[in-house]
Amino acid sequence: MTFVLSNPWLHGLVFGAVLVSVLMALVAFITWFERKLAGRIQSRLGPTMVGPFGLLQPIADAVKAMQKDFIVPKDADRFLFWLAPPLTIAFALATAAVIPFSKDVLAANLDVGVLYALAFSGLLAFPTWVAGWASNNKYALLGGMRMVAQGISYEIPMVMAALVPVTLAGTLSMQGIVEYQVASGWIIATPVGAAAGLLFLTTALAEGNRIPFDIPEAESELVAGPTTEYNAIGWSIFAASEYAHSVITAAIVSALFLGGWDGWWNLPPLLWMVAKTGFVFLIVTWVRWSLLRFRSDQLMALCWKYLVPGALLLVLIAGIQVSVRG
Amino acid sequence: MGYLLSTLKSLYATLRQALSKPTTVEFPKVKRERAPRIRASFALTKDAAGDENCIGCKKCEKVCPSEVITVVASKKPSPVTGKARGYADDFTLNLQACIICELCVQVCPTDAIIMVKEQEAPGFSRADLTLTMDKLYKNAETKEKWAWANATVLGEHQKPAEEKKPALAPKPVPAAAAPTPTGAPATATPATAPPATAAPTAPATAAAPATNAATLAAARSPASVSPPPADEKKGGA
Amino acid sequence: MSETTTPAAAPAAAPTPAPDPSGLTGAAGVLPGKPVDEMKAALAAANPHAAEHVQANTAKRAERQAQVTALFQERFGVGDLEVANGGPLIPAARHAELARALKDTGFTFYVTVAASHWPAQKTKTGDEPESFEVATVLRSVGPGSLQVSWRVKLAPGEELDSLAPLFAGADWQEREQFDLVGVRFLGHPDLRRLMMPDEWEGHPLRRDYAIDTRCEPWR
Amino acid sequence: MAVAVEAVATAPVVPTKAFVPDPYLDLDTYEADADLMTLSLGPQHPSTHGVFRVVLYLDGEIIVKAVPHCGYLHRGVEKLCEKLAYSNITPVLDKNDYVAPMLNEQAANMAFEKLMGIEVPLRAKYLRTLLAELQRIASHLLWLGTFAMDLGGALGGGTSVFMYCFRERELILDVFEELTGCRFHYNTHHVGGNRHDIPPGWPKLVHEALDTIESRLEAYLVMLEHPIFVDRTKGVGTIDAQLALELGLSGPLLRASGVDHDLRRDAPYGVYDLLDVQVAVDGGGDCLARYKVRLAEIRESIRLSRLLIDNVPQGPLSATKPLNMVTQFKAAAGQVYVGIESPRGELGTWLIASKDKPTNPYRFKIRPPSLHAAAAVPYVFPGHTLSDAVAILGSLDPIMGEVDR
Repeated sequence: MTFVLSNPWLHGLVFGAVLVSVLMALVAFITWFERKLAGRIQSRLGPTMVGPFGLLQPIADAVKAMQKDFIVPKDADRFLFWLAPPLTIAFALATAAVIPFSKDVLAANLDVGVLYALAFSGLLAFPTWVAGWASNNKYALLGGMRMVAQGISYEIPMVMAALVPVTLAGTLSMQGIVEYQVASGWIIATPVGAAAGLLFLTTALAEGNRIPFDIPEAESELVAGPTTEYNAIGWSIFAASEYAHSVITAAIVSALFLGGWDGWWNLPPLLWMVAKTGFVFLIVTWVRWSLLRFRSDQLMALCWKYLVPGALLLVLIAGIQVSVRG
Repeated sequence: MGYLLSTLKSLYATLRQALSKPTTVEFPKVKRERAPRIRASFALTKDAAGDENCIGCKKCEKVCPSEVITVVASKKPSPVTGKARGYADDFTLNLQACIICELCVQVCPTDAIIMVKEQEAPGFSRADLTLTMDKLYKNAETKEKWAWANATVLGEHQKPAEEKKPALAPKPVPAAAAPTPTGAPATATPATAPPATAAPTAPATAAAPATNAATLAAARSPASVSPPPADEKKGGA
Repeated sequence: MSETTTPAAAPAAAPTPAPDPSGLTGAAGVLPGKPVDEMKAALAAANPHAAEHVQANTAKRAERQAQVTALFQERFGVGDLEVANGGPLIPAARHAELARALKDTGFTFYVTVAASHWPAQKTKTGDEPESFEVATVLRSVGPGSLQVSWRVKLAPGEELDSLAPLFAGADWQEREQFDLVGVRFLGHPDLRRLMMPDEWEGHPLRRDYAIDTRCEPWR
Repeated sequence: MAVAVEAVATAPVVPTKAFVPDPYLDLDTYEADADLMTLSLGPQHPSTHGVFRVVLYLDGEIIVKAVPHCGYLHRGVEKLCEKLAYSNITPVLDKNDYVAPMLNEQAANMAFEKLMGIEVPLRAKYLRTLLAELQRIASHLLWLGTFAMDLGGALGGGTSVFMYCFRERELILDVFEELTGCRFHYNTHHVGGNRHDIPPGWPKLVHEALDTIESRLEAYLVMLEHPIFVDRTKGVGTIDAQLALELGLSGPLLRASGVDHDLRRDAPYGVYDLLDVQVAVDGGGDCLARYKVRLAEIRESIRLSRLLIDNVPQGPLSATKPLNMVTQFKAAAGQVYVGIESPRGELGTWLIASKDKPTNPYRFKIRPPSLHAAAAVPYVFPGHTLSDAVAILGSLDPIMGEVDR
């Protein structure tokens, strides 16, 4: 066991395998949870047939998706068309490497953890655009273009919002930020931290193109955006990566702003981290089922006119606060 | 700022809906309560003496907008009264094209074809959805499956003003003699529990078609405000 | 929801149906309702302005009606408006002129155009040639809204000038009539078939179309 | 709030947008920045509410020209009605405007009665008016749900509003089921009156349904009064009064463009002359105005229905004997037009009867209000983006069953 922990390659491999399997199981559970929650919000029951309370519904969906035929449109770019889904799920899961689950339980204790996480979540726009381009469908192309525009333009306020906890904690490593919050209170408690947290959450919604920012795959306009031509396993990988991305962003938000695994009543730290991530994910889903959708030009206007200046202001305040504190 | 405030209001609205009881039920396990007047499927009735009501006049075949009813009729001595009268040898109703418009029920002179309240009649093959004569008669076995309407009741609802006779005292139906198939429209009891089969005792709704005509006429006359208690005549059983 | 009536208690005794709280006993029963004058009084109490609207309507409509009859009388020499027959017969040449005149007197709302095909037939007054009849309806907007309609008789193949330049709404209606009955409209911006695919031949709503279908069209 | 007609109608038509939509634009004369992309919205598209295809010519994401194609749902109803007897036409017409079937039946039967000179008894007229108002509530609720879903997406807030609207509409369908036995295609009107009389417990049921709808409507409308909704609908798809009148738009579309015209008040039929119908008019002419007008109409219909259900008069329900022969109703030669106010506008019937075949109509032309809503697409789409196009089409609310007949 110690040999495995010590050798970096083996450590990464084992921890990565454990992390991915846990995350994929979590994604399966989350699809059930979201459909039940959406049902309750819309005064209906949600899945009840398959298994007790419909718990086996995700497995049923997965089996249904697997046994279907993966159809590639006639003159689509076959290699890129096939490459897009694995790329999306890879980038979505990669960001999980740096999430500090508890004192020493994390895949990679990089001291540039925040930068690594934001880089990978920023990369998500690329495979979606590839999917849109490769499936030789006008709606998919439009969806892909919108995804690139939105992904890149919301990357900037997201990075700046993440800069606030980094400046307050003084370190780029996720574990470091959490230890700072253990020492001197959660960042969400400070006013600038709360504003940055809210801003980070909104931009994270846009990054994972969740409602109200789901312009790329706007069902009522672009049929299904870049994923129009995908069916069976292709589409379910896209859906899984979207859920995985929003869970991991919830984990990053709880790590950066809500104090990670810090908690009282000496409960195990891992439990605290999972509870906070679940709470943030609940809010994301709740927002998803109660808001309408922006138009793409309004989306850009909101980003450049309000979010970017706001983020700059917050970083300025955080900087002043740190320098005053000395 | 306006975005944030009304987002919170929307979130509150969905929270309130989430906490209230869902309105959907698990359909196959829990059936939804349907209206008494639901029009689902069809049945052919027999009169008090067990003789078929249908005289093969093909009025329903002519009136059907989507031409789903086909009737083959012939004149035969009646097994019950011995007199020769019209009978339908073959009566098929193709449920696949039927638009449930209730016109056939309305034009039937002898209240032969009626609708039944059976919730849904799923068919797994085309043959299931073509109601043949024996299926139609089997549908009429259990009384509480009968829908509310037959030609008399529908006629009562649409009776124009001038013909509105005051509520006749209902003619006592001699238990033995079978009412003539044509049956006086206003008061004859077109269908009561068939004596032959050990039909379950006629629950109140089963007697409904018999007493409806009378209560309807009574209710219609402006004098009486509340419908009179069910009149003393009960269908012979 | 309503619940059905409770089953009869004892079959032997005359089963008096238990009073169904929802009042939907067997659902064949009928709501007696109120006497008519009581109903009118209740509605009048709840709707004070109803009578005003009716007067305003009749006054405005009478005024419009006078304008229309005057218009038809002077410029088109048409005595009665033959309302029962769908409006007076107007020569095809003056169709657009009448529409323009009516639009100026306030009939700004384009309602519909209905073309019908009258095959040649021998009537008592000698045999009538085959003809097409195009009826047009306009309506005035606001209180006292009045509809006015007129008909034009066309020989087969004769063209009627289109109202699309006058009313943008006429565009699709006339395309539909061309598609289904085959009446061509002169000056229509793009007269194509509206319902049928473009390469469809024949006009479905003509009396001599699809006579040999399975079910003989006239039962 | 009613804007006098003369004031608005004579207002000069100033092209509000720099981009004046020309429906018959010749594409090769249009100098586009990049080459135009033709995108076909429909016929199989989540937000065309039925089978309707609009070929969009996009310059970037701005629509330059929109060419609608309809006819995918053409079933030849008018040819079929020429074969059917007068009593058989009603069940076929339920399927025309399948969101408000009561109104289709009423329009056709009023035309038959006018042609045959039958005077419908007061109770039947009363019941028809009441059923029309209840059906208007159900139809507008369905529109509200699909409009929210067009703006909110199938997996988001829009669907929540859609589910709530359908839950409320269910109540009205149950009320109709209590009366006629069918939830959707009722065949309850016939020449000379109605076929199903009111069961005794019905008023209580109607009151329950109306109270629940009114209380719940306030609960989730807060989700629609959201700045995102206002941004998506304000100033989008503006139709001014002049263009609306020319296009023959009617009903909520005309009233949203500022023209104060409602057949229920201006040319009353049925029992509307006893009622004081508050006509909601909003001068905006954009999607938001259409939303407000339809919402006001829901509230007005709830008020009218409550008033009507309490005072149902006595008397017979039909002026003609109950149907016993298919050739029972015969019409003398003549032509007649009757228009009524359906939730989408003026729904009319032009009926021609001939002497040689009195039991069938000679020509049966239906004037669908949705045809004019669909015909307005080339005048309204240009200058907007694709997501606006979806919002505008949702607010125009064409029902393809009615457009294509």
